[in-house]
Amino acid sequence: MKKVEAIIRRSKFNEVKDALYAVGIDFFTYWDVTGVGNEKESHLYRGVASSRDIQRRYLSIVVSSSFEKRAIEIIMKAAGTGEIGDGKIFVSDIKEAYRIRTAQKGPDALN
Amino acid sequence: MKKVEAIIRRSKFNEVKDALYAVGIDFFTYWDVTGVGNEKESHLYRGVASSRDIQRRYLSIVVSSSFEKRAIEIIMKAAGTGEIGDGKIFVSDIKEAYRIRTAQKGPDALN
Amino acid sequence: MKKVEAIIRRSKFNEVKDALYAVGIDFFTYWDVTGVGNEKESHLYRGVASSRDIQRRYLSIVVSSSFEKRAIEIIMKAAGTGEIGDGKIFVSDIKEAYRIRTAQKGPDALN
Amino acid sequence: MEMLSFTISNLWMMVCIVLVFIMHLGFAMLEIGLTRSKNTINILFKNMAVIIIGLLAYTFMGFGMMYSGPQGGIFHFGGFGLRIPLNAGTPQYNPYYTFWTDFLFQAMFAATAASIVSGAVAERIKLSAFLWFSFLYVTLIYPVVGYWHWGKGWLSGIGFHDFAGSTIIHSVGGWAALIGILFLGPRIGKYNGKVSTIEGHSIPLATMGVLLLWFGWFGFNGGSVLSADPGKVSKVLVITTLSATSGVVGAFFSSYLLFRTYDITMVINGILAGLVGITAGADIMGVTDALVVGLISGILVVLAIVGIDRLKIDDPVGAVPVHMVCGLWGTLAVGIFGEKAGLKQLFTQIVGIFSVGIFCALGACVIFIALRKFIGLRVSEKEEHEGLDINEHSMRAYPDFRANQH
Amino acid sequence: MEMLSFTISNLWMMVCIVLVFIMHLGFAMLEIGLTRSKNTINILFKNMAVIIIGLLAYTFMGFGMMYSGPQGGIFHFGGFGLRIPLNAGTPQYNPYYTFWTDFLFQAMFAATAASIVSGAVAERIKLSAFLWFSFLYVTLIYPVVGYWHWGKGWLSGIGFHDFAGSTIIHSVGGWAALIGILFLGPRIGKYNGKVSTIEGHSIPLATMGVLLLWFGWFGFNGGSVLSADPGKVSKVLVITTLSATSGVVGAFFSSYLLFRTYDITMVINGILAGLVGITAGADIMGVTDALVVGLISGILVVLAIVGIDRLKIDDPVGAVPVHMVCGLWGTLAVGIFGEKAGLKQLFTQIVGIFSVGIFCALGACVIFIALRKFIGLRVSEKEEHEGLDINEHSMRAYPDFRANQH
Amino acid sequence: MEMLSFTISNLWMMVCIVLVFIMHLGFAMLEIGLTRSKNTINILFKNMAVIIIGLLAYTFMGFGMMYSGPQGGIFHFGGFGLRIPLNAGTPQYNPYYTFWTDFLFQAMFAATAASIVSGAVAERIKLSAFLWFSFLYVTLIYPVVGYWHWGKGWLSGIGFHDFAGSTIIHSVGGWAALIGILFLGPRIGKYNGKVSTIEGHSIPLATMGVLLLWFGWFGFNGGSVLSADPGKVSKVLVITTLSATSGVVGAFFSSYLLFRTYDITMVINGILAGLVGITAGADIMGVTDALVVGLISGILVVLAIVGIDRLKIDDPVGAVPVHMVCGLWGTLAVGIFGEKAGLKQLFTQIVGIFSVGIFCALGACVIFIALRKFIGLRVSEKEEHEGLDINEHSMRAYPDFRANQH
Ligand SMILES: Nc1ncnc2c1ncn2[C@@H]1O[C@H](COP(=O)(O)OP(=O)(O)O)[C@@H](O)[C@H]1O
Ligand SMILES: Nc1ncnc2c1ncn2[C@@H]1O[C@H](COP(=O)(O)OP(=O)(O)O)[C@@H](O)[C@H]1O
Ligand SMILES: Nc1ncnc2c1ncn2[C@@H]1O[C@H](COP(=O)(O)OP(=O)(O)O)[C@@H](O)[C@H]1O
Repeated sequence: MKKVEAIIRRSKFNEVKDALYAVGIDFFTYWDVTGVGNEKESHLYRGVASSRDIQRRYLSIVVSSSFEKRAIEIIMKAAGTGEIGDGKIFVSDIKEAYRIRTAQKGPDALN
Repeated sequence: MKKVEAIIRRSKFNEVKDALYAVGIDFFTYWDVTGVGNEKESHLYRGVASSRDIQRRYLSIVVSSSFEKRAIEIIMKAAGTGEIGDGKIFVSDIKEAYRIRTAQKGPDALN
Repeated sequence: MKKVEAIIRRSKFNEVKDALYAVGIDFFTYWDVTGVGNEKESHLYRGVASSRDIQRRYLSIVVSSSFEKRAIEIIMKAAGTGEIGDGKIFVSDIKEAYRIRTAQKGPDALN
Repeated sequence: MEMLSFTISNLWMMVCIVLVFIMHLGFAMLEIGLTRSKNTINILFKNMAVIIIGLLAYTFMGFGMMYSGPQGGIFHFGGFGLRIPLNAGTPQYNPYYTFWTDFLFQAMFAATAASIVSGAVAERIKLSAFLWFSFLYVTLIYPVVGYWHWGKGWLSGIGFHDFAGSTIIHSVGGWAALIGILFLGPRIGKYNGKVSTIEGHSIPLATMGVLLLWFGWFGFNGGSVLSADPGKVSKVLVITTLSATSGVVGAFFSSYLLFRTYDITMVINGILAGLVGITAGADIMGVTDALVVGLISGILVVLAIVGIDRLKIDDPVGAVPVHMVCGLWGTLAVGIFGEKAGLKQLFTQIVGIFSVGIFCALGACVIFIALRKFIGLRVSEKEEHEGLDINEHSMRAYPDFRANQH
Repeated sequence: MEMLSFTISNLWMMVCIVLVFIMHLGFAMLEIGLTRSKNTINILFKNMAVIIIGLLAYTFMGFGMMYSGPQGGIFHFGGFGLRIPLNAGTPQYNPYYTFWTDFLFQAMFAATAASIVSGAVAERIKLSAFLWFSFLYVTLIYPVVGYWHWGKGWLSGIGFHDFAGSTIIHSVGGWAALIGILFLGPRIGKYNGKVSTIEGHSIPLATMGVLLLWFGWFGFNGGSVLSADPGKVSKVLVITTLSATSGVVGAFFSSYLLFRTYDITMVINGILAGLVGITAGADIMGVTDALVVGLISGILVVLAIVGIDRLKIDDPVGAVPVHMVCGLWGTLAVGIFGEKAGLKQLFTQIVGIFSVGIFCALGACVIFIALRKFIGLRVSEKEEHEGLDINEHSMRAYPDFRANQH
Repeated sequence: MEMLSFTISNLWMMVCIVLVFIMHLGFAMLEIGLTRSKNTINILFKNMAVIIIGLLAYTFMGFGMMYSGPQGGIFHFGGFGLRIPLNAGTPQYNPYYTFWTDFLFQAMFAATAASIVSGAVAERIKLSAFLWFSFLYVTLIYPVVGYWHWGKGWLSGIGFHDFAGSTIIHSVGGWAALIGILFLGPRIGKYNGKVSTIEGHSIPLATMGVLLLWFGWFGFNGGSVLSADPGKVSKVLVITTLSATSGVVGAFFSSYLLFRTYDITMVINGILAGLVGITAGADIMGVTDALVVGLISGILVVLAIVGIDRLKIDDPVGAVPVHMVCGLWGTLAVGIFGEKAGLKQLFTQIVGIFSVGIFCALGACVIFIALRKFIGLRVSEKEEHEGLDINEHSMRAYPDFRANQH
């Protein structure tokens, strides 16, 4: 199993979610993070300009290895705008997965 | 060392925490996330019903490999209700761990 | 590639960030988490004392393997105070990385 | 003696000015409470601007247009700026209040009419378009309608009754809100395929807003007696309170029966519904009338919220149901309940409703068309997604809190 | 002349009505501020409902029960609905206020008594149980007690003194709060093994609530003079302010000495303590009396908060310490300080405290027992864990903010 | 007749007391809104303490020092405690208000002066140092200056005009704020290398605070007429409103021209600027004067905010620009606009500004030096990083929300 972690624009989240649903990936977990990278958010407060790190959404999707490619392709497509700040995808190994409710293990536990 | 990541109901957090403490796992990190999965939270706002992704708690526990099994069993037991939405546990490898304060490495750094 | 995850004091974040920038690590993602560990935050509310888990900052930095050591050293130095609660660093493998904007893969995608 | 009674009535009117003023805080809190946190600064900015624009526009033109015209007229231009009479501070100006009190009370009302629009068009209108709209509407439309009735123009001549402004204030705001929404279209994500919800980001602030509006309404209706007459004013306060109360009863039961839920946003809209509904007739209704008028207002507001949503008209705070629908209902109710009830009065009320409605709707259309042409009405899709705060104001309303943005 | 003085006093009373009204916003903000964000909508809903229930119940029965009875009596039923006298708006009804003013001022008070309970039972009571309780308590219990004293019933006959309601309002609410807590038991997690803390989710809103309550209290006590008598009213305002002030001093030093911390929730409870404590005797106390009464109130409230917690009585907002304990203390203080101080008066005050206490406590018990039987008092454990907002209202109070739920 | 007019004026003054009181809520909300959430409880605590300290200090010494001295004097000690005259509640004390009203109105003003300092020194001052400072400043400095002008001391003798306190209240607070900031230095992170921003954590609360301040200002300026004179009071309300309005215009356009952004914090500071600016001359300005004075105030406040920031003087809420700069400007404006305009008056105003400024600045310096020596002024670096709430109060203001702490 693989863990696909995607750090995307918050404004693209709904499109990514819909696209993942469309191929049957309707199990994942997400939260909001702050991204340090090329894109910044510029603020102007009481006459002083500053640039802040940007808010992003972090998706953590554990998929069976066969789904890995598909998930990545879909996210790349749905999250991209071509402008700086589209985000990253990182892939790593998951040794084991359990569904708490049923104690199922392995790929069966994923959805 | 293993990283045990558990995505559980927020309402079960205290029980899980107490259970982990009982076996001496009193070092971990947690945060709140949103879960896309079988369970949804139904809202009714100004006459319109909608279902929203549910708030969950994400526990990240790095344990020495010998503790892995115990941690998983305990979480399975304490977090379970038998109803849809009990959550998942994912296990992955950790190559190295450091305690910042003492510069200790490996399993010694974990607690 | 490696994922370096550091759980540090929030009050040390700016120093760590500046130190990482100084060696050219200006790409990472962070969020706030709650830490269960040796340090607690003591509260006193309406006459009752309690101790709460402490708020911490979680940094997730994916670096090419050659940068791993440097990143860890820098964080160790900038985040440390020598007092209980300085935090931890965990290192794990990343199989693949993608930049959404350009579809670049591998270490090229990291910055 | 005359001086003392002048001082007392003037004092009451000054208290009412202060109360009407704080309604602007009520509107601001209600509107931000029922919208998303990414647009909060923008809405606050609009609400602050509307107070200023309302007061200034009224100072420079509105007061003159509204109150210095001939009896029975249709339009009047009263010159620019305030014409301060020599007897401004004496009972010769008016036995119950000074020129200054008169002006300030009316100016606060004018600012209110503009505030109503703000919530309906929130989360998608361009700031500059909104500011221009408010300025033009308060300068050109509101004082004309105000003159028709309160300035002794033609509507007052035919016997139209609108005590504190169910039509003259609330429907004037409500019509502009409706036209604005129609021009703008719904917020992104509200009606893609099916009707979805965009929940308000702070129910506490919304609730606070409504209680502050109720608080201010004591001055709004209580001051509309235009004197401190003990019997009249205190009865108006009771009638106003009872209608608000039964507005909640109406909204609570109708929303519970329809959706089986205890929806607090419906309850607070029910309060406002009862208040708007009684505003036209608070001086001529009895206790039972007030309870019935309020009850129906409460039911109407729920039905209107649902109905408008079905029609894919996206009104985040319910401004149209509250101010337009209940404003019209309250105006009609004057012909059905209370001292003046009767077919002839009902007919007059309908004439008033239609003439004001058509004039305001047309006026709002003309202004919106012009603004669409010259500066555009709606923010870009990207701005709407990311929020107006960061895009139009380069700030965030709650930078210390981690948001669940949507 | 008579008419003018009537107009003035009536005007002051109307101002006080408006001030007392906004106390409901104060209660709402204080209560949500000191509880968790997962129950915020529920508490707001209860607070809004309580205003409506209080006003309506008082209209339909309470006012008649409380004010139309014979002198010296124990119970009186005044018929349903408002009996509007012919002289409702003239000085013949009362030289200082109209019938309408009278009714509305009293109705706002009635709604206040019910608000007090809401905070104490928060975060675990079923919404329907609370609504029924409020309705029954305001309809059946409060007007009886009110009649005893302010309606010229037996308590007023024996010389009991309770100026603006330390006993008649605050302890009436406080007793019901205490009984409610005892029936409900503590919130899950409050006393498992050891006493733990459940911190309020918004100290700013709690603080705002208390300042709004103080603001409203100027009307609560100032209006209880029942005229605009300059000397009396302005002295009452000073006395009230000084007691609130020294209430903070008492609460600050006692909490600092006990816990070595600057606890703002103790400070704001100290304000309320001082206000409740002086409410019984604000008309007959001097400056020093007020300072002492307030100081003791402030100390008492801290001791009571700690003591009640030790007894595992879980009162999230401190309603019992503030309204019951300080209400009783304030009533007693009339026999110890100020113009009426004396053993005989002290004894009369004790009689009043006990008779009101027993009647209210019994009444509350009967109602809670009946409700427990018919609809149940407490939400399920799952609902309490997840929060009442999502379970009873299908909404969240702050959907845009990421919560640290606990 | 005399009694009636006494009752009316006294009634108005009591209304104004209540309005001035709620300004403290306004200050509290503004200050927490413009600072970080980790210091919120600390700021609220300071604001609550300042009300109490202000009221008590004024009771024990201030009122006597300020109002019982001889004409034309420089310093007077009036004894401890309130000296209640025999005619406290009658027109013999004063034809327009009772002793009690007089005292309470003045006491609320005193508390206001202390509130102003709180925001400027926020997020880094030690709580105990601030409490001692407030106590000493309100006891020793403010009443002396107040005596000079309102107590008929030497400043009033030379014809200095300061209607409601642009100098006597606002600049007194503003000078202390400036000196406090200079002693404390900037917050960590504000000027490391370059000027950076530390954004306020709740723009809604800040905006609410300003509207509440405006609301209270109707009482602040309206009450300073010291009677209910219809012409005078109502004109003051209009003049005050117009200046606030044009203050926004000035702040809006100047900040837009400088930064090309719609900065709501500048707009709300513009309101306050207009209000402070007109406070000295609200009784003697005409409509156009008010508009011009407000406009300039609005421009000045923006320039001052930017200028002060350039000088690395860290004033989180803009207390110095608003209260000191606009307070001075408003005082000067009395010599330039309105009924008293003239070189001689301008000169007198300058004398007043300087003498008050020097006395206050020196007084504040002495107090701060003493406090620095005995208890220290600033929290430790660690406390400042982690927030004052958890360190000085062992609590968090918003424990249920996940913070983006910085
Ligand atoms: N090496 C990294 N480790 C962790 N997160 C990263 C890394 N590089 C980028 N990110 C995340 O991805 C986001 C997008 O990257 P950014 O540099 O802004 O744009 P782009 O990918 O288009 O160059 C960043 O805000 C940050 O959250
Ligand atoms: N493949 C996955 N990757 C990441 N998170 C997942 C995955 N599957 C489930 N989750 C998380 O687990 C939670 C519980 O899953 P859910 O489907 O609701 O219940 P159950 O596990 O009982 O079937 C989800 O809300 C989601 O946060
Ligand atoms: N085994 C672990 N797994 C995950 N997070 C951990 C683990 N051990 C410690 N942490 C995190 O590191 C933080 C710092 O640890 P703590 O025990 O307080 O101090 P120290 O590292 O100085 O002993 C904790 O608050 C927790 O968030």
